[in-house]
Amino acid sequence: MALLADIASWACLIAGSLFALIGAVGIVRLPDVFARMHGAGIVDTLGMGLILAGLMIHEGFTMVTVKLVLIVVFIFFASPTTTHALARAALNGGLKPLVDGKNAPSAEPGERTGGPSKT
Amino acid sequence: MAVTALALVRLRNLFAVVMLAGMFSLLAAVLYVVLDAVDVAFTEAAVGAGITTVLMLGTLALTTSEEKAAPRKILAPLLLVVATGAVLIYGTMDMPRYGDPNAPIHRHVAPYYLERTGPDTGLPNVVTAVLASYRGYDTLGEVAVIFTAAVGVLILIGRSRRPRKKRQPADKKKAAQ
Amino acid sequence: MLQALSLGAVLYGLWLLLSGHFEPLLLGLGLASTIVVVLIARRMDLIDREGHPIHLSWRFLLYIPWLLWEIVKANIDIARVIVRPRMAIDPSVLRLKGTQKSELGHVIYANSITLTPGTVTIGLEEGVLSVHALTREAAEGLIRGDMDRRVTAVEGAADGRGEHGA
Amino acid sequence: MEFPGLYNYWITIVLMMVGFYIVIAHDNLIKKVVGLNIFQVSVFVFYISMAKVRGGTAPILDAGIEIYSNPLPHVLILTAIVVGVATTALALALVVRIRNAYGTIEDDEIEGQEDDA
Amino acid sequence: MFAGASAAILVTMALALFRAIRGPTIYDRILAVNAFGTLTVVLIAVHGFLAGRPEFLDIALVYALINFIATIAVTKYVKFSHLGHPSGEDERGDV
Amino acid sequence: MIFKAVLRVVSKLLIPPIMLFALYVQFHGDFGPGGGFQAGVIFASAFILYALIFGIDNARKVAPAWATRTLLSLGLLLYASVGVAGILLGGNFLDYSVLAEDPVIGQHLGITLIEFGVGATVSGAMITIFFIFAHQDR
Repeated sequence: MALLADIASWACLIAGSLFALIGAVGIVRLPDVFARMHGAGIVDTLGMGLILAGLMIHEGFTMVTVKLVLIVVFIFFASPTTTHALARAALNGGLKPLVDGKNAPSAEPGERTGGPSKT
Repeated sequence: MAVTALALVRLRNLFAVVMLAGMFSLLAAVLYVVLDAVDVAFTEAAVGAGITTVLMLGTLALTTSEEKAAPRKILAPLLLVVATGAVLIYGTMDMPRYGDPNAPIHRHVAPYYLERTGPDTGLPNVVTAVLASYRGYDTLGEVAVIFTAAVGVLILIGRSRRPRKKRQPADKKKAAQ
Repeated sequence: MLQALSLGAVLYGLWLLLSGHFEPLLLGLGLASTIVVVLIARRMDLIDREGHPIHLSWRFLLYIPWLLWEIVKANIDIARVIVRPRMAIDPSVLRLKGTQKSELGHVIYANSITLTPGTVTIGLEEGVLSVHALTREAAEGLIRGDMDRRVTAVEGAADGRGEHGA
Repeated sequence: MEFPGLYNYWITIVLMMVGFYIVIAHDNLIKKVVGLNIFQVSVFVFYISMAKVRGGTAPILDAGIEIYSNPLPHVLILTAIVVGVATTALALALVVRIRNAYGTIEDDEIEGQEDDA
Repeated sequence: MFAGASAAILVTMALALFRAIRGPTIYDRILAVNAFGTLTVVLIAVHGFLAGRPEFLDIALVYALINFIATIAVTKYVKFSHLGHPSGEDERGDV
Repeated sequence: MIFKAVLRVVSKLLIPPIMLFALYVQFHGDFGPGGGFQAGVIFASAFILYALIFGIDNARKVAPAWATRTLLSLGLLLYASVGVAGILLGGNFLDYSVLAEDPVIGQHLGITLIEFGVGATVSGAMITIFFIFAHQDR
């Protein structure tokens, strides 16, 4: 059982580190701000979440785990909010998202005004 | 960390400077955690990244966010800095080694604090005990300094700026002449 | 009033979770702190159906696992895209209409979209969301409207009584 | 291990000199304040690194731990950081005030105006 | 193991730092600093385990919090060049 | 609603826990890292967040100038009066052992009060400074 928990926590840590690295590579490689946000999103969600989850599994059920859970919850609330604020600021600052002209689906399929309303 | 600091030197855009200063403070806090100073890291976390950045931004908002020109007189300061640094590094030759438990600093009052905190105050956090109890006078002074600084800021820019704003164009004209 | 009480209860629970010391002094201080915070929050006008949405807590708890699974799937997709030497990205901006009734529902929807890598909400105006999608798959996943339906379902029971957010 | 035993001081000194350079070489007052902050942080790091004892842990008493780092520098720096932010605020207030009085925050331009007057 | 994770985080931080220094636009820098802050939180948490005294997660929690507030402040500044305006008084939208 | 939805809702959710966390840090400085200095700053940052999201004028209504200035002064006063209380009870200035029958409890009480004074001063100072900086006209 202990072995199982160890393996799980290691797997989480490795996967989390990997995702964080990939996200950072994304932050460096992607072409514009709006695209880089997705890279940062990977770091913020799965990278951070998996590493902290690995730590939680390692720790078992104690005060430390409670605090780790609080950190994760807080970041899950805060991260999209800051990303959203940043995106709005960037739009406001005159940056236009880079869109491939020929295959941008924004025109026809994106213009979904109805949606499945449930009334 | 040094890279951040060096980048700080180069950047002209003050806004980026402030952002990098925030990052610098983050790195400093990580360093404090590594060096076992959790209380200090806590303070740096709360102060350095948050409040200082916000205050700097407030100042930038009130003034300007672009440095006018890169410094022209580079050589003399650089020489001075390198000389001072060399002297200081020479000075460290006599310092105790990193992490040496027999360094003078660890032999004076620290063992007393570490031993007596438990029985005297019943608190596990020695830093708090020393801060508030053994060195209470110091902390009183620090609190007074913070109070004074807040009052000073109040006096300096606390009042409404409106009457002074009118004079500003005249000042600028004078500067242009 | 009910919400203030429940906020107080939640905060006191948070205090107990954080504290881990159960001495009378600290429990009393915790109670005092909770009361102070609730009073300040009332002064700040934070306690309403948006600031403390107790009415959708249970459904929200059911929503979280689904969202987490979506996040994991999307993460793997995007990570694969980034790692590939020739990044097969296809950024696009689409406009979606959220079918939620209150602004709170819209916010949950927008944040869920942002939290899923590959899609970022870059604007939210009166229920119309502008979403920046990194890849075509991510965009199509959103257009299918799965998440939209689920968030609406989370909000489901919220209407009926006095609506603050709308 | 003679040589690497001192590297913490050297890092400190490099940081300190960077801060010093910013303060003396740049004319912009906000940049000077940032430089002072870096200088300040380097002093903090210096103190904290002196407090570290090899094999020790943070000075929060716990059963079964024998070696703690020195708490005294931590106390000094803890208060110094908060005082530092208060004084930074004061300095920034002065900068704002100077901007209002002179219309610029560049040191040489202020001096130029002083000479004109 | 924890050492490996912290090494990976450090590399990630270096990459984010690169973006923050290079960043062609202000927004790139903000984004990088935000990611950097999150990584710092994780690094502090991992270091607690590495050093064997994981009780100090309060610091990481404070970090997450301060990072959020600082980023909001920065975006607000970027949009308005002023911290004081209430959001939404002007028609340009707000943060 | 004049404010943008995402930020408003999230900050409404987060501000009360932030303030509670600040008070937690304040009163648990004895046991783990934390104490008055940190707590004051975190408490102030909760107010700063509120001011950023809802506007400085609304924040001023919640925490008027006299309130923050009183807080600022009261903290220092509390600190000093704990010291004076030590003298009155027969000890030295800032000697907490005489505050209670048992010296250890006296010390604990004294430290808690002192930390509270520090926290009040720091949070008052930070809120005051922030409001001044944010309230300026350009």
